[in-house]
Amino acid sequence: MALVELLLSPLPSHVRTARLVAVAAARRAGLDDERVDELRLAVGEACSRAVGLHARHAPDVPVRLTVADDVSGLTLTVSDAGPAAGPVPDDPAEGMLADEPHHGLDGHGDPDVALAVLNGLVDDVTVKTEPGATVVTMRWPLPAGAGPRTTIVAQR
Amino acid sequence: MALVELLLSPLPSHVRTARLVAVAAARRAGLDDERVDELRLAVGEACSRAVGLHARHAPDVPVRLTVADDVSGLTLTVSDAGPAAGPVPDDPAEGMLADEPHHGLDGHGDPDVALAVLNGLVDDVTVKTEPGATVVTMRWPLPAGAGPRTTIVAQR
Amino acid sequence: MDLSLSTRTEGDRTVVVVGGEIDVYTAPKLREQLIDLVSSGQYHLVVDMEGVEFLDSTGLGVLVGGLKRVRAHEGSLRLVCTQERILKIFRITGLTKVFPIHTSVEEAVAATD
Amino acid sequence: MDLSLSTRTEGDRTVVVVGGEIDVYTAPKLREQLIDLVSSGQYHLVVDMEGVEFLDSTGLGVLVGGLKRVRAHEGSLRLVCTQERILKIFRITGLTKVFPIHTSVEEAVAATD
Ligand SMILES: Nc1ncnc2c1ncn2[C@@H]1O[C@H](COP(=O)(O)OP(=O)(O)O)[C@@H](O)[C@H]1O
Ligand SMILES: Nc1ncnc2c1ncn2[C@@H]1O[C@H](COP(=O)(O)OP(=O)(O)O)[C@@H](O)[C@H]1O
Repeated sequence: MALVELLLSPLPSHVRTARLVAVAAARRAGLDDERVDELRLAVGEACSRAVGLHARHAPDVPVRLTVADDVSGLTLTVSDAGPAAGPVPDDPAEGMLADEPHHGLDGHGDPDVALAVLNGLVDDVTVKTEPGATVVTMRWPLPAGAGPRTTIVAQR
Repeated sequence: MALVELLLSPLPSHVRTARLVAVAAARRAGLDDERVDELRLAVGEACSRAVGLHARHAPDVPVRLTVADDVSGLTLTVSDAGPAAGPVPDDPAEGMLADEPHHGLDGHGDPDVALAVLNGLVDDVTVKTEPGATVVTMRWPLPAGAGPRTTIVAQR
Repeated sequence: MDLSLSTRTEGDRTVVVVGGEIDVYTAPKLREQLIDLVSSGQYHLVVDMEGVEFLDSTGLGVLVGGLKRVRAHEGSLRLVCTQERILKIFRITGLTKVFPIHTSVEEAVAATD
Repeated sequence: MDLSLSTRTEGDRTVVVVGGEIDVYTAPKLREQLIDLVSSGQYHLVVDMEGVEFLDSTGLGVLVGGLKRVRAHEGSLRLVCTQERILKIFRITGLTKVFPIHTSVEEAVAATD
């Protein structure tokens, strides 16, 4: 099983690095372009959420992303050490409108809205919470025969 | 200090992921394009070398890349758990020509040639070897005032 | 891809053209821009998102923040967006009910509802 | 960027046009290609590297392997490369002394030294 593990100090720019890594691994594994777009956003949400929580609550602890692929599919996990995730809001819009105007002024978004986007976006996502820790696991099936692309054109 | 740590199971495709991560971090840190090209190749050499050694000697142990930047510059390390690096060959070409024809047939290159390229390419590179482990450390100074690029054009 | 921002005035509306990626890394710049506009008395904003390549929930939060600010001055914040990928995120979060979303800047500038 | 390979015959030479990235991930494909050519009796090879965007030491190793194979049959392996970035890697490793490096396919095909 091919495994990539990325540990990131909680900085916004590192969310981009996480997206890059996940997208590269997904392309390599043969995920189709539409799913890759979905994955890019989903990984971004999971990592922005985790980075925001660490920046506020555990600035010295890295956020952890793993990407693993086997024949059955691609599995990504994002683990944080922030306060456990609350329930996914039913109506994120309402919550966002009700927030204090200074909300999110530290540059980080609302972790619950990120979870709501994740849930709405990804078919196979689980959020496992323990006190002071959350692991988001996302899975995408791979098309049969998917694999690295190499173009070989031989004209003898 | 911004830190990214990447743990990779020893697969050739992961060398690409490592290059992607290092290049993204270097661009973000403001390294100029010519140096970014140098860094892309250098990180590739260090990681190909480490991945090849792990694939042969420690397939279950991940290769470790770290990228850190502070005001003074960008520091990358690649750590492997293979046999300690030998001295950098004086004339890599000679060694390559002398190799058995089946050499490198496992798809991995010659770790010593990778080191020779690294040494010829990067001004500030150190290779620290212990029995069964090697850490390659590369540093690039950052241009004064370097930083993330964001374009703001306001025409009121 | 970084964020690009430019603003222009059309009648009583201020059009903010956004391009590139609005994510946790670039959203603060967009927030600043919206705050600056409101501070300088521009309360009727049209945000043209046609050049946006990526938008995450942090970006949504900044847009909602802008909406709350202009509303405090009886203003408006209209979006221009026809990209399905981006619209999907507004739908998932229920924000299609909150923002007027138009298919062109002309339409948004002309709108009065 | 992936590797692209195409081959054509020019007189007694076989021209291999390589594009994209030759690294530890794609080098095996190039090795296969070179082995196939030699197995099928083509011993005078011209490798056109003008479309190569990235080359690492694994790629160098594959080219040297190809050279050794054609030499075993009194053949030749010539490179076409004018890109400074790529030439630098040949210089660092001393391989400029080992490979004839030409500035165009025509020159390489015509060369007999
Ligand atoms: N991890 C990152 N952190 C911050 N900025 C990044 C990151 N990755 C990319 N960027 C920024 O986004 C820009 C575009 O990135 P990318 O599409 O990877 O490269 P390019 O289009 O220059 O080949 C880069 O120039 C860089 O400034
Ligand atoms: N980590 C990786 N492992 C394997 N292949 C990769 C990796 N990263 C990129 N690639 C391959 O290289 C191609 C080009 O990559 P890249 O330049 O990042 O993307 P694009 O040009 O499609 O925006 C991808 O389509 C993918 O097949």
